[in-house]
Amino acid sequence: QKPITVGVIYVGPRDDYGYNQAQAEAAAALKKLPGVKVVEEENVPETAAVQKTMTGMIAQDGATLVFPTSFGYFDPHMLAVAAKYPDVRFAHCGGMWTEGKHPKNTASYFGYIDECQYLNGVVAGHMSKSGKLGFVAAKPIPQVLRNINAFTMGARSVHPNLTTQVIFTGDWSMPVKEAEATNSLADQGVDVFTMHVDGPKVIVETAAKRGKMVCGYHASQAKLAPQAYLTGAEWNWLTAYTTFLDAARSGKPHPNFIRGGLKEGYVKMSPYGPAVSDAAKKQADGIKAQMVAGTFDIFKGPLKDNKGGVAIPAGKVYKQTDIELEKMNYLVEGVVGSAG
Amino acid sequence: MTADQLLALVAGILGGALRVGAPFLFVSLGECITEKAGRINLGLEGVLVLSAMCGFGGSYLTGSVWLGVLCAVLAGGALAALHGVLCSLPRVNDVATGIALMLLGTGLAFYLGKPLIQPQAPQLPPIELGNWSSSPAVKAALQINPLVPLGLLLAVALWWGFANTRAGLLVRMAGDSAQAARALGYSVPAIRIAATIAGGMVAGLGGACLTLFYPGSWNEGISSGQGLIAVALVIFARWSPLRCVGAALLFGGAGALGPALQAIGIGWGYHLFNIVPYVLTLLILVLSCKPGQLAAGAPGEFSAR
Amino acid sequence: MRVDPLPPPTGAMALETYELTKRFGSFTALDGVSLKVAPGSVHALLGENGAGKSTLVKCIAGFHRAEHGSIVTDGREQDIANPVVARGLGIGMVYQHFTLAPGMTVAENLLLAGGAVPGVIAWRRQREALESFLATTPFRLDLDARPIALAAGEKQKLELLKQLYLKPRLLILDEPTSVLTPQEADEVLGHVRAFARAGLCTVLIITHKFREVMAYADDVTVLRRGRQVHQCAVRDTDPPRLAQAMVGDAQVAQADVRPRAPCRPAVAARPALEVDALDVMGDRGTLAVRGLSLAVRPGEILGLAGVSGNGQRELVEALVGQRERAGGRVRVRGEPYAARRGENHRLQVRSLPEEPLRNACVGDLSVAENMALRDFDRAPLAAAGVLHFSRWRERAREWITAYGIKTRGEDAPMRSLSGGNVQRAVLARELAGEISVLIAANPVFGLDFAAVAEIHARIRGVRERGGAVLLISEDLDELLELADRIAVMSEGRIAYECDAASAERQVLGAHMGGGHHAPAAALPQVVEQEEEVAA
Amino acid sequence: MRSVLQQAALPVAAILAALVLFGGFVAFAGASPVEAWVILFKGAFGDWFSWQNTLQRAAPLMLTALCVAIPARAGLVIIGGEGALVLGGLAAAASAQVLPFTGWTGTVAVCVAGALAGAAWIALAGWLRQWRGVNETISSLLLAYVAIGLFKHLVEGPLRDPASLNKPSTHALAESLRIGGIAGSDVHWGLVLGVLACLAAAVWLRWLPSGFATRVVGGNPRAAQLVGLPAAGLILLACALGGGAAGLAGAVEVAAVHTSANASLIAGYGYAGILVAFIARQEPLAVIPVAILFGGFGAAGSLLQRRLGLPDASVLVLQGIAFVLILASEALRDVDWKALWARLFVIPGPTRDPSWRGKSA
Ligand SMILES: Nc1ncnc2c1ncn2[C@@H]1O[C@H](COP(=O)(O)OP(=O)(O)OP(=O)(O)O)[C@@H](O)[C@H]1O
Ligand SMILES: Nc1ncnc2c1ncn2[C@@H]1O[C@H](COP(=O)(O)OP(=O)(O)OP(=O)(O)O)[C@@H](O)[C@H]1O
Ligand SMILES: [Mg+2]
Ligand SMILES: [Mg+2]
Repeated sequence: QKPITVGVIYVGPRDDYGYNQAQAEAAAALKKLPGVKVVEEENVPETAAVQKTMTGMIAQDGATLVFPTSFGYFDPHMLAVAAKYPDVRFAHCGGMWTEGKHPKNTASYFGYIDECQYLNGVVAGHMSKSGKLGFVAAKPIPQVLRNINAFTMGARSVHPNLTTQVIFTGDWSMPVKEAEATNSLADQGVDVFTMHVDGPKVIVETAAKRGKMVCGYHASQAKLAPQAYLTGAEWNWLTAYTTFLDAARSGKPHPNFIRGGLKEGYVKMSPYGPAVSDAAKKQADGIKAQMVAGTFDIFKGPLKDNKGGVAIPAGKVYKQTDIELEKMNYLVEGVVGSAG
Repeated sequence: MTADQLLALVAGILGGALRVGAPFLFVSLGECITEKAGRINLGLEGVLVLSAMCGFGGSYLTGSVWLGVLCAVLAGGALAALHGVLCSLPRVNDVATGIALMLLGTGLAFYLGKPLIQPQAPQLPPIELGNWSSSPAVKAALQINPLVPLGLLLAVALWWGFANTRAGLLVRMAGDSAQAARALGYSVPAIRIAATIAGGMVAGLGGACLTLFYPGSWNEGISSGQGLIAVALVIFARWSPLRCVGAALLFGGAGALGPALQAIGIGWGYHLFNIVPYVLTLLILVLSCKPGQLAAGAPGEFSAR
Repeated sequence: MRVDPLPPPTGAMALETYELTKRFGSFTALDGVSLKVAPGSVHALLGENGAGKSTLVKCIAGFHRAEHGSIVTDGREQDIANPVVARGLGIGMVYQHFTLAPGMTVAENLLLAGGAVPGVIAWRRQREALESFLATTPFRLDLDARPIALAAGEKQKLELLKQLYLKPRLLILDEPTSVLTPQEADEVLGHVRAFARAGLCTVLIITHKFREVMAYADDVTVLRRGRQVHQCAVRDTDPPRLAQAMVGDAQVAQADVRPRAPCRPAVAARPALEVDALDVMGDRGTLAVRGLSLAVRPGEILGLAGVSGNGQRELVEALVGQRERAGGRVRVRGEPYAARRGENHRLQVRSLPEEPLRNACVGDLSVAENMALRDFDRAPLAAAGVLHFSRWRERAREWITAYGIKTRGEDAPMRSLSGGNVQRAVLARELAGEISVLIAANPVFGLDFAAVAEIHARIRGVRERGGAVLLISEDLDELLELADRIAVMSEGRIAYECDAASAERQVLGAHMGGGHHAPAAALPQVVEQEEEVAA
Repeated sequence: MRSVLQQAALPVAAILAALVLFGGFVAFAGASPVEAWVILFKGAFGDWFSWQNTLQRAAPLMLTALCVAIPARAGLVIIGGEGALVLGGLAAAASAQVLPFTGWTGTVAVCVAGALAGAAWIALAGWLRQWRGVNETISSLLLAYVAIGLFKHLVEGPLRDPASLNKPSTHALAESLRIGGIAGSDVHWGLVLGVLACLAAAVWLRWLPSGFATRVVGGNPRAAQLVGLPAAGLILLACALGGGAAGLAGAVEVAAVHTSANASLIAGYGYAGILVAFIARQEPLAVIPVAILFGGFGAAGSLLQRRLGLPDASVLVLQGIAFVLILASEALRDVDWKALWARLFVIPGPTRDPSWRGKSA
């Protein structure tokens, strides 16, 4: 196989126990493959700087496959650079690549991590004593709302009266706000936490300090709080990375839009923590098996939103691949909070 | 809203004020010492971040949290010393130097702190003051950062010391009239450098609060501008160490307000809640300032600028 | 062998300097000055601005270090490396400029000045010590007041107290009376002389006022351009001779002849400047000027007398646009005047504020630019909306020559000029062209007498050309000499007004002091001396 | 020319010293200093690509630096340019939706809207100072935080384009309103705008009556009042011009880079501009090379990370060292070495000249 240079760009530090670390772990795995050279740059803001970094990787380092991993890199930055370098392949994490609208040398990959959040919810529902779950999130955007909803629905599949309280901190990395949100939720009686921010470390640690339980996100934070950590929703980006790499090296067309869940190996669950009850494990494993088999749909009617309206009418079933789900703008019944 | 929720809300905001306010307290006290001597240190943001990193690193490497605190204090003092010395040079502007040191401080902290993002370090043991209460919210709110009592003590000591000790009088004189200090044969640069270093060391304690107590880990977003805003806090407190305590609690409380309100389901406009402390400070400044007059309590050299 | 240390000497110090030379860069400020001050005497230092007086005393007080020569106290050569050493020797100095911490209390200022401040201050004991020290002095000051709230006279007393608290053996006073009223000056100098007479200390005093030299000094030394040109006992000399020594030119001494202001008949014309019921807020948030009314007619100088701190500064600032007016009206030539640029130009209003570098100039801009401040936006300095710097420079060069301004050139920053030359530059700018109203505040503050005479002549020139002059001064002599009418300002109001010809010093003084006190005791011999100058 | 060289000698020496120090730092981290220097140069100015990289990074900094430099000439220390920038970007994006213009008139209108918003925001700080006596440094800083909060609120709330799913943004600017690259390069016209703004500011301050009047106000407000200059108005004008520049920076970022207003706009250009302005000693003409230097650091930092595997923060360290040294080197300007030597051993006397302390910002 001919040697190839791959560029990976992170929006934050590589070792944040979170979003960037999940990407960096895949990049590190790529690095070990023969004939693959990886150039990386971290803490690249979503400005003209990232365009420059991409062009630099291409022009200065000879990269022919670029992974701009932050959501904000997609439009306009990656699209602008991709238009100038039609021979270079771009694979973006999370964006909505659309046939006809976006160039053929660009692609987007993402994982159905809401499946894992659903399972987090199931475990949390079993473990919670107060019936109150907490979700610390950055912003009310579809990806986040989908996770909150999946988590809540998972929990309410155990106890229909459970509620999830959401706090939006306003940005992807705000350690003090995240800690404060965790504390506020704990004050209100929340006893199981999960989150969707770039670096979950602070939330995991704070929840553990307050004697609460926590379900992780992005990567495994089990090491940070072995007792409090129940399980977690993790990315497994290597699957996506190697798909693009193989296509690039063998000259096959660029896979423009790839998605996958537990079944495809894009996401995975952290191993259960010591505190998780057998009942929880049993139910979660059961649902996970259905998910892997492709027989479990999270979002199906009838589903009410938390303002009393209808989110999904009865009879309607959304498959994970349904684009409609990537536009989610509601919180389901049982969530305390507002979607903006 | 139920009574429980209300109690939790109040406890949350109070506890938040103490938790979130601790770094504000130390940076504002540090800035207060610096400004009393007639110098402004916008670089406290750099000091805060660097000392946060060093505190965490010290605690992690030595295994002793108190050695970590010492590292934070020394790191803060060292960076502030640089500021103090540089500003003593002719034609060197302290606002610009402050911003440059902010860059240098954060740069050094991020650079040296790379291996510290992942590990966990020994943390400061909280002082449990809430054991009398059955409410977990109250209990949690009263888990006091052991540095906070130290900070309160320091505030009182500074307030007393500025009026009743030789060092306090000298610092105030250097800040009030450099001319007067020189005429008495004191070296104004030396006094200011010393005060700036002392201020940096106190601010270093603020850094220690961030990484060794709350939120209690090192990462590159650990400070959300507490060091930068210290300058405003001190003006808000009108250069009184005692009022710095109030200002820090207010900022801490206001910072805790947004999450606390969301926790009880008031979720609209959280970005607007986040700016409450700044709007409040601005309002108080607008109400307390009079055009054409020195702000009351301002060091003469500071306002002469 | 062990030598017993000498007991620390007390009492008045004998001071000598030998061939003292001090350079600033290539400029020689002091050139081989050998001064001799007898213990227990009051020794006056005279000299033009920039003669090196302050430099000399600063060398003695350890502020500067002379390149050559030596300083000898009580017959021993001393290496006075810094003010602390000087203080150890018993040398105390009151600087030309206030060196108080304005925001700290009188007690704190005194304590800090008192040398060894203990690490922790027992305020009760210290205050007792301060109270009892104050009791030994003739001055009364509230220990809890802050200098920021004190009048200039009180500040000067505090400066003196700071030094006296140290029980100095040599007391140096650099122009201590320039901020005082004549009465205050007499009070302060009288006490200082008494200290010297009592053998407590030797006094070295810098002043520009012959009256004070003649009344209070025993010996006098005159410096000119860094050289010592004259030294003798006061009783062996007289003001004309001193003046001659100062400027080194017999002609100039004549220039100081002060003709009494001619009694001019009141001109019937409408006043050029009318101030009606003016209210102005002071810095402390109270009314500093209260319902003040006055009028100045064309061709008239109205002198406004008063002890500083009675609203004069606020009045001037309100008139020239540096302070908001809280009420009342100001009219110039019958038109409302708000000190706007257009009005200044159309109504021909100019001003000579005190402290010109602070009030009338931009230190960082060049002399030429400062000279253009009044009309840079008009032809010929600007054309078609663009500034024409060559014309600015051209005119600045003319003025520099005409007013004898000493500067490196018209492009030198204003800050690099000496105080007197800044004043001249402002004078050149403000007196150019037609003038209807001139507002002058302490225009000769701190200047030597030649410069004073010149400025006075120019102010008279404005009057001769039909301008109305409002002259605010703390120097009664100046007003008596220049003004046609004199008004006394006290507590923000006009307390008294009279024709200059019929004005009596004592009456004016009484009204300056609020009118409640008996007239300050005049010093007959002082007045005599002054007459001698005039002769 | 000579004097320009003399002026530049100290900062250049300071940068060289910073590079040497940084070399030591790099060596400590186990990399080769020489290699680091070569890469720094290559990354910033080595070829046309690097130049484009540098210039593009420099573009917004010129404008945000003016937000500090122009008010500074009127005697104000404004550090809240970030607020003016984000609001400028927001106003540009919002106005693009309501204004009826298309094509280049539309682009101009959008830029004007951004500049006006920025101008209003900084003028508010100036107004608070003039009429309420609030320290403008502090108020502009506080206002920056407020502006950012408002920005986020509006972008994620009322002004959000519902189609902007996972990155809340306003509606994107129409294609015809956007600002493109200069002659096919990556460098957009914002750079030209930045340079023009710096030139215009320099001409205004030097040659036009109102600019000179502003310098008088900045040099000594009391003297300005004495000669009847409308100090308050000029201060407001300077604030508005500075804020306008920062607002324009925001508008250009939106029109040339982001195409819509979103949180990516909050990238710290406003704060970087403060340093640029101070290093340029508040001289608009000097802002241009300093901004380019700053851009060069950014460009070089990127390559440093990829080639040597140094952490991203290493360029922060380099910048920190360089700027600290440049600022400190000012102390050596027309220094009298003999006098300095003497001063080291003698406690200085009271100087009448307050500029000695160099505090006049
Ligand atoms: N701190 C200083 N640094 C540099 N030069 C100074 C300083 N202080 C004074 N000078 C120089 O001293 C000169 C005049 O100083 P000063 O204001 O004491 O004048 P002066 O002796 O009072 O003269 P005048 O009669 O004009 O009032 C100026 O030319 C100025 O350049
Ligand atoms: N710090 C300084 N740096 C440079 N030159 C100085 C400095 N201080 C004084 N000079 C120069 O020394 C000369 C003598 O100044 P000095 O202050 O001793 O005059 P003076 O006789 O006290 O004048 P005045 O009556 O105005 O107080 C001044 O003309 C000035 O040029
Ligand atoms: Mg003088
Ligand atoms: Mg003098």
